[in-house]
Amino acid sequence: MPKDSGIGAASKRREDVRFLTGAGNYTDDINIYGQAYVYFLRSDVAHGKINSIDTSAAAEMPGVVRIFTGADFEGVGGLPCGWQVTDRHGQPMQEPAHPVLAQGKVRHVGDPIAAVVADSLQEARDAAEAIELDIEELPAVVNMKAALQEGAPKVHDDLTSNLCYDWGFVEDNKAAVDEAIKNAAHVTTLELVNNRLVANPMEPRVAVGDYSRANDESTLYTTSQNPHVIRLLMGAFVLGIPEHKLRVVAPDVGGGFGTKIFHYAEEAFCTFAAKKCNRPVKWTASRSEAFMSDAHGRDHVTKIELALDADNNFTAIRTETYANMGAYLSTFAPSVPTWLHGTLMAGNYRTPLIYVNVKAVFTNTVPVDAYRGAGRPEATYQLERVVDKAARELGVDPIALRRQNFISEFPYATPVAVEYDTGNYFATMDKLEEVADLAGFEARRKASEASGKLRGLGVNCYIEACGIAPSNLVGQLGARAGLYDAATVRVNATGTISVMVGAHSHGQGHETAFPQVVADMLGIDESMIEIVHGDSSKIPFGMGTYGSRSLAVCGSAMVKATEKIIKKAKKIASHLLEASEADIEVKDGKFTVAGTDKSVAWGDVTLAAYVPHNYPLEDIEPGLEETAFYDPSNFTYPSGAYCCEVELDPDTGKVTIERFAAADDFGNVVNPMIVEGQVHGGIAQGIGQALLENCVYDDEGQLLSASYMDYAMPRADDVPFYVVDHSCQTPCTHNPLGVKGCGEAGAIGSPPAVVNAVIDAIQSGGKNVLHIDMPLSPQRVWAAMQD
Amino acid sequence: MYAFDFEQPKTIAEAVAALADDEAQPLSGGQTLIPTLKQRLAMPSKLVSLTAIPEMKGVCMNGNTLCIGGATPHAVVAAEASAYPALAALASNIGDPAVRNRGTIGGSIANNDPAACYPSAALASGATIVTNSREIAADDYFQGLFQTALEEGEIVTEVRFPVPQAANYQKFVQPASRFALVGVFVAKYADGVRVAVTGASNDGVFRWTEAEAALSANFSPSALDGLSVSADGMIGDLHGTPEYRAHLIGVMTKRAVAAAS
Amino acid sequence: MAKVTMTVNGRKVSGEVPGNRLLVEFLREDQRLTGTHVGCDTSQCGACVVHVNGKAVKSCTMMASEADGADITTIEGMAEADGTMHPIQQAFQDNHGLQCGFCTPGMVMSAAALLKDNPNPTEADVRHYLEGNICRCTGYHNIVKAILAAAGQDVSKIAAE
Amino acid sequence: MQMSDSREIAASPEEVWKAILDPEVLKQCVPGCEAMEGSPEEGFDATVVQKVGPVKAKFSGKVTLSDMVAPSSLKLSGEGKGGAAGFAKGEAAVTLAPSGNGGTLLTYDVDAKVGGKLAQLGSRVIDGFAKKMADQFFQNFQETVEGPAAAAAPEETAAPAAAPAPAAAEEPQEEKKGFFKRLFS
Repeated sequence: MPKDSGIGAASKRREDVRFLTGAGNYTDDINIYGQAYVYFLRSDVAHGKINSIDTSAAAEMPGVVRIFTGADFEGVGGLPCGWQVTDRHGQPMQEPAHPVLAQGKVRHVGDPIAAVVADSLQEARDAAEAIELDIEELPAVVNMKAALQEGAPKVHDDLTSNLCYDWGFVEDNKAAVDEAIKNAAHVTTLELVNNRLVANPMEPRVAVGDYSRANDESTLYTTSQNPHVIRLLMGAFVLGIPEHKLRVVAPDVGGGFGTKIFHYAEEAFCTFAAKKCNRPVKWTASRSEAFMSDAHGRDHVTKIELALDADNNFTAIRTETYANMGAYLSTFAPSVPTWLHGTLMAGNYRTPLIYVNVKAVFTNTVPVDAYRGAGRPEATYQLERVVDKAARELGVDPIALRRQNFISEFPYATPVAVEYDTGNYFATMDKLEEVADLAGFEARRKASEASGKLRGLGVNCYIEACGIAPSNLVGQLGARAGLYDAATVRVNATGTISVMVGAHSHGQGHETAFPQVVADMLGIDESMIEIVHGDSSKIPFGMGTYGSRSLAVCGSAMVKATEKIIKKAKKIASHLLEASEADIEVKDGKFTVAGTDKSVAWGDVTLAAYVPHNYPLEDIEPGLEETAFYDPSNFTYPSGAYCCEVELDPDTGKVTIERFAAADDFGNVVNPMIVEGQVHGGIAQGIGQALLENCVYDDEGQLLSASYMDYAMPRADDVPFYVVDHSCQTPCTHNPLGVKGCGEAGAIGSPPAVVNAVIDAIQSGGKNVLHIDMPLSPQRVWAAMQD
Repeated sequence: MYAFDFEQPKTIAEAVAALADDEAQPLSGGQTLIPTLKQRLAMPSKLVSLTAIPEMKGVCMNGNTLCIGGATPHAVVAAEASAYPALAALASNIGDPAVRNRGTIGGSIANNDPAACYPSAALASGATIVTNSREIAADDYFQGLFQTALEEGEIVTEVRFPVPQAANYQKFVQPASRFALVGVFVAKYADGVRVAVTGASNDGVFRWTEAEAALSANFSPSALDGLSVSADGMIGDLHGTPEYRAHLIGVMTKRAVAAAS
Repeated sequence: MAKVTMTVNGRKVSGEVPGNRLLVEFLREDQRLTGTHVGCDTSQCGACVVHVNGKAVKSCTMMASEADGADITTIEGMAEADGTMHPIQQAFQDNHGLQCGFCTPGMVMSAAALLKDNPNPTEADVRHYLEGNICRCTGYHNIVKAILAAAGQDVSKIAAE
Repeated sequence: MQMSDSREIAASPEEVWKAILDPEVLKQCVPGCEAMEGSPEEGFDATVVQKVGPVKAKFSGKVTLSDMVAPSSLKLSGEGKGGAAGFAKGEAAVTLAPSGNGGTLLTYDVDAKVGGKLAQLGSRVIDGFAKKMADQFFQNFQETVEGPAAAAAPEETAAPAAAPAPAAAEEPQEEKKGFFKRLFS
């Protein structure tokens, strides 16, 4: 039975009212008195040597406050990388400097060369055009394999090559994997491209820097998923501002999908320039600018081999992946193709031997970093595509082959170093077969064929590791930060509650879902609880929102802080009720002496805490506010099974998604409405990757898909209604809520389902096409069908 | 955007006078021009808006000819060109609803984007392009990629479409921009069939004369069997090779004929 | 600079604008109506949709001077004076038709224009009409559902679990 | 964009060679060229205005001649910066070979690229536009060297030799006299 409040209720989102009435407060809505505007002059070439930058004429232009170049940032830190990967030979990755403004060289189209601060944006742009640049274009490297060849132009002259690292995982397994593949009854090999994507949150990035001479304090308003992380990185590594003199605020943020995790040059610049100019400095990205300055996603080229024995049991997996880093290491880039990808290569299957090799490569392109799913979609795509291809080669049912190899006992330690705590892959597959009406497929296929179309069915599974994650573990893996989270529960005298959380909502509905948990624990109305997030000056600490971690990690901190509140409140109640603390129960907003009708209301306890006239002052302090930090002991492991049905027009190659169904296991669910919405959005992004989206560079490093005119965003008529189900629930065993995280599942599970379905459709038309690289545009599908 | 002045004349004569200034640029619906200006890809001294000129607006029939004022938005054509259903349908699928409320037929025809819809209708219909100073046959008007017979400062005040016996427009959209990757407009008149193709060629909209001959003899999809367009000179970009576009011309033409007949 | 006067959400406003002032800039910066958003620069995302004389228009692709004398409605003008949300706004909340909220003002304004033209649209009508409004969060499922609900249709069966 | 083509020109290789080194000829032939100054040895400074639909960009840059083997082959390279629009560059490997009846077979391999906003926003039209520009350049060149339809339009040969250089390349039809006829008549 659905509840109407608390955990499990589909509470309507309270944040919606401001968003729906135009009262949201996004960063670009912030204007500070006297602010100046910055325009970044960006490189038109992918690779070039800066011979000179002459700003003298530009500086004389109307409205110009000051022009900055790389020279102004000498002695200032570069943008740091937050994760160090160690290679197969025990050596640290190659880690180039990443200056705020280019120094000496430009390394990708969009690399900022100079920044003009002026009274208006138009004046800043006018002046930027008057800057005289002498940049000698150098040969660019775009293709990863070419970039690794002897004699290839180097993106960074001070590195030995364009290879960031050559990572092997688990290196000790390599020989055994090679042997198993050599001796296998059958090996299915697939070479594929995981296409480069641009995250494209609808709100472009914005930064507003402000500085107070009165107290030497800097404030940055920014479109960020993790304001504390920005405070730490920018303060400690770039600008040398101590945390207590630096406030970072992320107000309403219009979507992130990973690309607003990272610390960007423009944020550091606006903070720096506000102090230098003694004026607030604002930057708002245009969409065109976003395409060449937001970190991109994916961009892997992979060869995967799946070995099977004579009974079709998976015996080994070997992969070789080239992962594009772009021109610099974005904040968490090195972790994506390694620890967020290699550790997922077991998927849902009992494969005893796995070896993953990843070569991360520098190229003259925009840096690549985490985008919705980050590494896990890449892993799932390879695995679920190769399993599908194996089923086709072996002439067995793809679902049966999967079921045969499912992990069935938990906890399960994979050969790629993670331990799944819970899951039930049979249950989600059963549920999928039901909700997707697989039984009705053949009839639907016949109907399609009658209208001259080919119909295909694609099914796959996924597992993800999220709720990222244990600090001691990620520390061993090279993370330069802890990945716990924090929450403060501040109970006010009248019983209302402010919960300060380190997670940041940029569409996920924290303002609604988090209070549901606290309300449930205290038995009070959700409306009495308000979430405070996104402001480093109001919140003790936080690591932000990404990797489906908000509820699993920060929510757990909130639970722990609320438990502390309950403990203290019970003490107060026991005093007020003159009963033993052990006998006090919390229920329906009251503290009751067990087995009696004696009770005291929540509000009376909270009032007593702040007006301690009748209060156990000898035992406890007045006030009611608690903080907890939570560091989980493991990742969480959501899983599921997805199904896509497509119709294909053989005359044009055009694919339409006719049906899409998802059966997910997210463990416990706090707000099913929000969870379903997260899955819907993820599925659309996965469909986007599979059919539409592609970030393309030409061979000189010019970005060709740089606007919505060429980068195909999914629109309402590209997708159907989805059937989503999350009734299979195996709760996480190691966090107090039993939640697993749902933000990325859709984007992880859907691309292989779509591609599997298209291949199935083509096969049904009698063409033996076994693979087409994403996006499966009409042109590509048609061309594949002509061979 | 660079700085520029803005004028909104009320008559064609005033507009022509305003456009006589150096670097003055006519602004119709602005759905292409304004994004271009935002990118600073043009630097006009002045924009002369053509959207407040009553004599350039509206849809009417004159005998068997549908006349559309140059400043008539697509949405109005979609709603009011019922005498020429294929044209109304084309107008109702240009861009999106908000674009259709601003974008105009005159702006589209004057710009002659090689992937725009209207040029194919005008060419396939043998339309007459009326300007402030003359009348130009569509066959003479479209002169290649973004090129027309218009002189500097000359504005499209009206487009006149002879209404065909049957017609249809089939657009295969480019997945990102939703412009035509290939669009084919087929119009059947008493004296023959005209077929115009947009989106496909490096030279902009063009007539597929072989198809016209075949369809004039036999207006059915099967008349196109065996006919194909050469990929030479077709656009090749991220979304389609020249070969793919050439292939789509055949597919879309057949579909247009099937839908029209 | 030229003086422009228009009615915005029922209130007469005027201002001096340069020739290159966009309508969206006039609304966001001069009128401080920041509910209307800018999400792209090629006139495609639709976050900036407002109504000009009752028609949906992309305010980032119209000059402020072109709106001289016009009647403009923005997202701020949709709710009742007492704060009661417009039925479309309410349907978006009821059906979880928004997540980050950035595209939402444009979505609501487009939906309002659609329902004015077509009070009883099909799913396909809604999806086609939203061609010029991009949402990155919702996968459109709940947006389409919300608009059908706002049209008075029973949406309880849509993609039922 | 890459393309190759060839043209038969009714002038000797030596005459064609001479024309191709002449900035005045190049100025007439490069579509939209407003200025072309310099020498074959030092290169030419050029200003070119290009208009494609609503886009209008002014490029300033340099044209250089290299790999010169008179009168049989050379490379023409040009690169121009278009401000906010980005840049365009191209090169043409040109070979001249004597053909029958005293003419020249001019063969060219053109490679053209754009960068910056032009590449980001214009990819669908850039190739077609570049091909058209290349075609137009060599067409103009042929007409300039030969004089258009020289035999068919004898009255044009009477054009005064001292006629000033054409004012605008967008009206090439006004400049109908041949380069050599202008030089030698």
